[in-house]
Amino acid sequence: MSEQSKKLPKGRSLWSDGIHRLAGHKLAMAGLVVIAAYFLLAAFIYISELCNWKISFLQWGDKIGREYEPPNAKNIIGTDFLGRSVLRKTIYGTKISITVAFLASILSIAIGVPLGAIAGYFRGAVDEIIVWLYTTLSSIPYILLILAFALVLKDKAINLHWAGLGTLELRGIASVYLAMGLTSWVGICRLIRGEVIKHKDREYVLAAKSYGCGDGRIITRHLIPNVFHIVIIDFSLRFVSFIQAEVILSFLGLGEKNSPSWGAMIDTARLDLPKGYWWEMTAATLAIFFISLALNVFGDALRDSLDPKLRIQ
Amino acid sequence: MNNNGTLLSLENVSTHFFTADGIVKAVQNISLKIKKGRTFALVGESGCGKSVTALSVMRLVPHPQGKIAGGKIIFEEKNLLELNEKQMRNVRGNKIAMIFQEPMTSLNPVYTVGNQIAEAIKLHQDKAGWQAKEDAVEMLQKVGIADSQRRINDYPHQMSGGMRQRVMIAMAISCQPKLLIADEPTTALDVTTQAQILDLLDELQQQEKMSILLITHDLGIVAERADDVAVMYASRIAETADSKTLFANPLHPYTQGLLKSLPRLGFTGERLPTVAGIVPDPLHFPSGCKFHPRCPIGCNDERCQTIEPEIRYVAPGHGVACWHAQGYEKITDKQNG
Amino acid sequence: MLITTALLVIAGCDGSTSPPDSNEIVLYSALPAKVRGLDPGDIGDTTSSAVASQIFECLYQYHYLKRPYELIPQLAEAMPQVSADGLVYTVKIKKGVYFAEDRCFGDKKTRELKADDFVFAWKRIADIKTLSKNWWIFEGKIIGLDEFREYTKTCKTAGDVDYSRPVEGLQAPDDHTLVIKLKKPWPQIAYLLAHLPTAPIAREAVDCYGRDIINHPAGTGPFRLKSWHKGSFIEMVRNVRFRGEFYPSEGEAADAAKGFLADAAKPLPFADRILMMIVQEDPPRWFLFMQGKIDASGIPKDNFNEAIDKRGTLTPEMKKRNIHLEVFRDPSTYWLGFNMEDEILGKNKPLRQAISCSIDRRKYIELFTNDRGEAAYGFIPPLMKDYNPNIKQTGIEYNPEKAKQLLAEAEKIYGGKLPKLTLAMPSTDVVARQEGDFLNYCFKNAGLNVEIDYMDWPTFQEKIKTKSAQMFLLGWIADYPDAENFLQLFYSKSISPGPNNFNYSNPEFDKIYRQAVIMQDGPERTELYRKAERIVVEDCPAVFLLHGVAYVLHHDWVHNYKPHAFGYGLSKYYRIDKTKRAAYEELLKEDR
Amino acid sequence: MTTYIIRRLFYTIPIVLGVLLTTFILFNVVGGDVSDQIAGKAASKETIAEIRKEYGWDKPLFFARDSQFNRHLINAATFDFGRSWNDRERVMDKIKQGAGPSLSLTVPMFLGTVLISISLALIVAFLRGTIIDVLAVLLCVAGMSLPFLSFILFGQYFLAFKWGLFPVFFWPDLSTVRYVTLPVLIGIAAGLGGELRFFRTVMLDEIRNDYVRTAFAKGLSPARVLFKHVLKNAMIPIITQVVLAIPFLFLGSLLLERFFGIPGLGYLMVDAIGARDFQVIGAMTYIGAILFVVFNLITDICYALVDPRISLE
Repeated sequence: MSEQSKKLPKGRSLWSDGIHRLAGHKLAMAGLVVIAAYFLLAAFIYISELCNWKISFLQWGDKIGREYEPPNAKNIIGTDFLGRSVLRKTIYGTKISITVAFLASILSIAIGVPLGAIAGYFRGAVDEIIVWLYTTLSSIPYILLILAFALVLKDKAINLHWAGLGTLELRGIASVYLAMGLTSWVGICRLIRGEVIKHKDREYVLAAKSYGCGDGRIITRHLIPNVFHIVIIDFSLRFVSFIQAEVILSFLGLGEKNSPSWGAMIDTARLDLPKGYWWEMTAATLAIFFISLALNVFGDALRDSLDPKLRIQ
Repeated sequence: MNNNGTLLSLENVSTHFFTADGIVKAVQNISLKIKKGRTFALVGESGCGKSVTALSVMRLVPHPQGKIAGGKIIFEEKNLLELNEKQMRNVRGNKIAMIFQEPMTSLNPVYTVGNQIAEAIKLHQDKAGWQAKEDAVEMLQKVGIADSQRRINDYPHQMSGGMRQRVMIAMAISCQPKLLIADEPTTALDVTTQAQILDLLDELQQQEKMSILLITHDLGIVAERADDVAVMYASRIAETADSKTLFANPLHPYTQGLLKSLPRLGFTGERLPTVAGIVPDPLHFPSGCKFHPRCPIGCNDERCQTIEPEIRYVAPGHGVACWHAQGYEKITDKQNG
Repeated sequence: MLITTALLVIAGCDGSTSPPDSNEIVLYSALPAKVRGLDPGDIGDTTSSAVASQIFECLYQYHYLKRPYELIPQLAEAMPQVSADGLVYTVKIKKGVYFAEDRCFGDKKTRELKADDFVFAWKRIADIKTLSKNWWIFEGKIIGLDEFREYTKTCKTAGDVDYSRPVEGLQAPDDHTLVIKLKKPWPQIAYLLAHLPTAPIAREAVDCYGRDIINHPAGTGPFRLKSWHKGSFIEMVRNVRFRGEFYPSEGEAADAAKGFLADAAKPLPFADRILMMIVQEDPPRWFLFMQGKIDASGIPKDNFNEAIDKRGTLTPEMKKRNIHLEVFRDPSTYWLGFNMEDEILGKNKPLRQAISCSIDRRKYIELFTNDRGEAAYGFIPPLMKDYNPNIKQTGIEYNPEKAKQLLAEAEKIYGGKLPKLTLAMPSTDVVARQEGDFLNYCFKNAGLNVEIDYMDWPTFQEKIKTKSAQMFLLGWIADYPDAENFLQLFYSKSISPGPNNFNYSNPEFDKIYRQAVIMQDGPERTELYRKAERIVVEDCPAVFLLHGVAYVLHHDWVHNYKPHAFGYGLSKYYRIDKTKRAAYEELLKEDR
Repeated sequence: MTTYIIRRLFYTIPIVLGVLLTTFILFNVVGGDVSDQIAGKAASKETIAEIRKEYGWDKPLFFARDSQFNRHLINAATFDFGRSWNDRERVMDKIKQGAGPSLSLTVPMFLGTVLISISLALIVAFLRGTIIDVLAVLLCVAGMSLPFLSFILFGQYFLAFKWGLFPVFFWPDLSTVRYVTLPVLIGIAAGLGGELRFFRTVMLDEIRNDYVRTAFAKGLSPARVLFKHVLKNAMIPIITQVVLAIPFLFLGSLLLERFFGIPGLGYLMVDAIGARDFQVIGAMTYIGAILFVVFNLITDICYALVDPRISLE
């Protein structure tokens, strides 16, 4: 509607405009707070482990009550089969789930963004190869690909001596986030490539070229910042799928085993549920539910405010 | 009240938009009358509310944000705002038709033009598919599309902008409406095509004896084609009169400003506003007369800054909303002309 | 047979709903894992055995009711005649035994069983081209068979192997006589002749189906395969050609009182049809049992509290539903094994003992078997005749304080702080994770730093075979009631990739073992077995955790349901009371 | 049209080769041979050597006439993947047997989800901004945020076992309709949120177009506008979403099939993962990719059918 387009305050950049709109979106802000809380919690668990702090609510391995105690005043969400606090396990599970999803996201961005930018910028043979690579990967059904990677990478040692890094042992969750990261960069790569192709003939790029910027500088200093909002949006929405994928991988025995994760808790609880021990399942489900909800709401709002194409009134 | 000769009258119609940032009063207390067989032009800068006025008549204000907040829209002695949705659908496209600014996008790209024209005919005239199709061919002929028998199977993307606008017009007149609302029908077209389309509208008006509500920002077109005019500014009518009177004796400073910017001869497709200042943000209208910040008189006048003038009729059929308009203060009552 | 840790899942056995033909008697059961194939020569897992044993028969079988377990003839006419030196076994085979009808037999549809079918089946196991998992049964035992295996290695393809090539130790002088000549005495042979892989196979079937024989079992058993929906269910029907067998007339003292003799001397089988559902997830299997769809079910660990109260009896809810509980000893032992070739563990006995001391067996049993397992101190389970109750004195008790002392000693030997140890778990499932959590809890209390490494079964096997697992959780369930089956696990000639996963090697033990395995059963041999066990326990190549106890719940309409530790083909004994089954359905309706 | 299809098929060759290379690297190079696992509990070195010979693992990986990679290509071209080492069954037979049950589950699930979500999306898009729309979006996001495993466990426990509304498991006497009903419903419930949200966005993008206003101005009823005008225009994104989902139908559902005893390909995959049966996983991956490539082509042809602006020439 022409009437509405006018009310946009003038003279703001895409970012400040987007952030302004976002700030006005109460639900999105609530989502952001929840996401931040989860991340801070995960970070806090890492710090406390690094500093060897003994914080009672992180001592998930302690026996604090009888086995399978239902939720009560003392243990708000009950205990598990060893009498350990389900609440503590749920809190601690944040670490694994956030770590897996975060590292997988970072990995997919680290692969997808440079490849996409290079393909879109240089075109030609480089583009052909990168497009072939991601078309190939995207032709393989995602679930099969991720399972295949997780399965094959599991308990493998990767020799990185040539890079001066020694041997990387893929224990536990390492294979999980590697599998997710190595398989999910396709989406972001495709988006970035498309966007870079659109941008590379814009005036500001031509201007940069005209005063002698190198290709590398143009890509890193000019193009990527201008398409980075796509990365952020993709990140927030993909994060959810990674958290959910952790559950499936745990069910298939490919997840973390040595410390609680939400996927492992749900997997455990599938035996508990039939006899009415519903609390462990519920706690993990809710933990996943809230961060997924927050990420979905926030991601949607982010997309609406940062991506003019997709803006929905 | 004498309704003889009046086809459509708007009485104190207000339309508001409820947005996340606040209420936008896009149309405030508008009243106007359209006479049978005549062309009524609604003029104003973009964003002044003229399109919303037209959509309000069609009851097609974008919902759910937009709402007609009050007033009456009397068409053929019935208040359109009191009709139920089904009755209203029977008016749309049948008795009141509308054509839009963007012929490029206003047609559905995935159906043939024939299909789209015939759709309205089938709906309102209860005709069988083949009959409707024959009618559609005839309509295309009427709007001057050569080889209409064949073109009827074309898709919109196979046609030029002018052709598409002709198709839109064909679709609009296919059910012989009493009123055709043309919302900036030529803005998106090049100059020669503009004239052709306007000529076509004139011609059809003669043939079909329909009234036209022409929405435009181009005073040149108004001068040439309209019988009656209303000038809108910031959701309200600033001045209304028959075309001759308005051009001869503009009373509102805004109208005066607009006319000054009009080239003496003919019309051009150039955008109008050369009145100093910018159109106010509908969320933050100025107090008093909304034109006062841009008005050579009002910007220094306290009354203009604090009290908003109502429209008053200084002569039969000539209404204006300005404290400083000639003869405005003498009239104390609102008159309904 | 290798089994994963204390997860005591039993194949639910039989069950029922209303069958399409109202007079037909149908057994319904649930299998907890998929069925891999029905070629007895290749079967190595319990689930496939549970199916194939209804279709195939061996020379001998275990008496259904008598305890201790006793062999009786099945396809054989009588128990084997053994030569004085114990090296030649002559077995008379029953006459008039026919294979179930199958198209591989051509127009006649069936054929009489001959001694040659055994010779063929066993040569087939020896044939390296068939890649049978069961070569261990005959390896080094029968004259000429090892040479036959060597010969098959020289053949290019499976088709080139000439089965008419004679094997001296396996002869069929006539159609109903089988002569087996041994390289050295093999007292366990009779048990193995009751072991499913030694069942006879018709050459016609192999010729006809080739490698697809896994899908076309042709046996002499009471049932024949009707349809097999892979991954879903298996349907078997009564074999009309079944030779005829009768329900046993004698049993243990208490059997008559329990009603196990009510059907004495009646013809077997009682059921017309068997339906085995494959239900790999615990929750639906439990739901099916509780809905009366299947007849019997093991109790998933987590349903224990629902089914059984603290004293080990059924809960009132279960009793109300007329559900019966059978508890029985399993010939199994579960342990935490050490890799004796590991740098750190192998040379450090105090460390191994410290680990042994740190594990609270009682708690383990309470948590994972609901207090119904028996703590193990040696490897021979109490079900075996040669079980030594005094092994407890040699074994190591739970004692975290002593564990700490031993650990200090171990560190002296190691010469510094011990590195992190790794315990390989054979499964990634929930129960394995819970066990891991528990063991880690024990280790932490004793000051041990252990990482639990969970892996799927194939990876685990690979680790063990390549000697790259440091510690591992595993168990063994006896194939036959002779402790030799356990002893061989510690024999130095069978270290990985053989069954000696501990890579344990002790010349003294080896000497006793070699001596004992060729001895006939008797007090002398028992003494040797016990002595060998004591040597192993002292060397501590493993922490012996518990001996298994199995639970099976079954509905009251299944009669003659007596648990059996070695038999698989037991469906023929079960009798279904259809009125009781209908009554249960009514009961369910009322509950709703 | 024919030339177009031929040209497109030509383009798919490098993709198929890429897929084959990927599966080969995953399962033959990284995954490696599993001969010790085949050999069973009492394996000797010679048995293992025999097995390696049998499965061709003694051959060089690349660069030889009889290399494993060549074998891999031939297998793929003839769709003969040999026998699974796990149960000696023909891999292709297993896949053929599994396809039917999988489809009987996934096709109704898919049709249900697509039809319901598209219809609801039209309605919700029409009511955009109202409380119904807001609620629908929140419900969608909530549905997407719950782990799938939780849906299954709660669904099976309450709907089937506790309340007896559905059979808890597959049963031979039951008609297919009876026992797939619950898994189908669970699948729809779990999948609806994401689909509905996607289609709503598509519809919203479409409903803001001018031609919708034109259609209303003609006096058409909302239903006619939505189902005739909007829907056909929204077909491009819908087709992309819908047609490209079809190859996945053949893969079945990993979790639903296992919990409800449907012997489909999802079930097969779970088993294969547990047994490290790379032949089955590799074959499934390859077939999945082939189907995807084929349906990608079909998608392009469908575009031309619904949108007169797209031509295949």
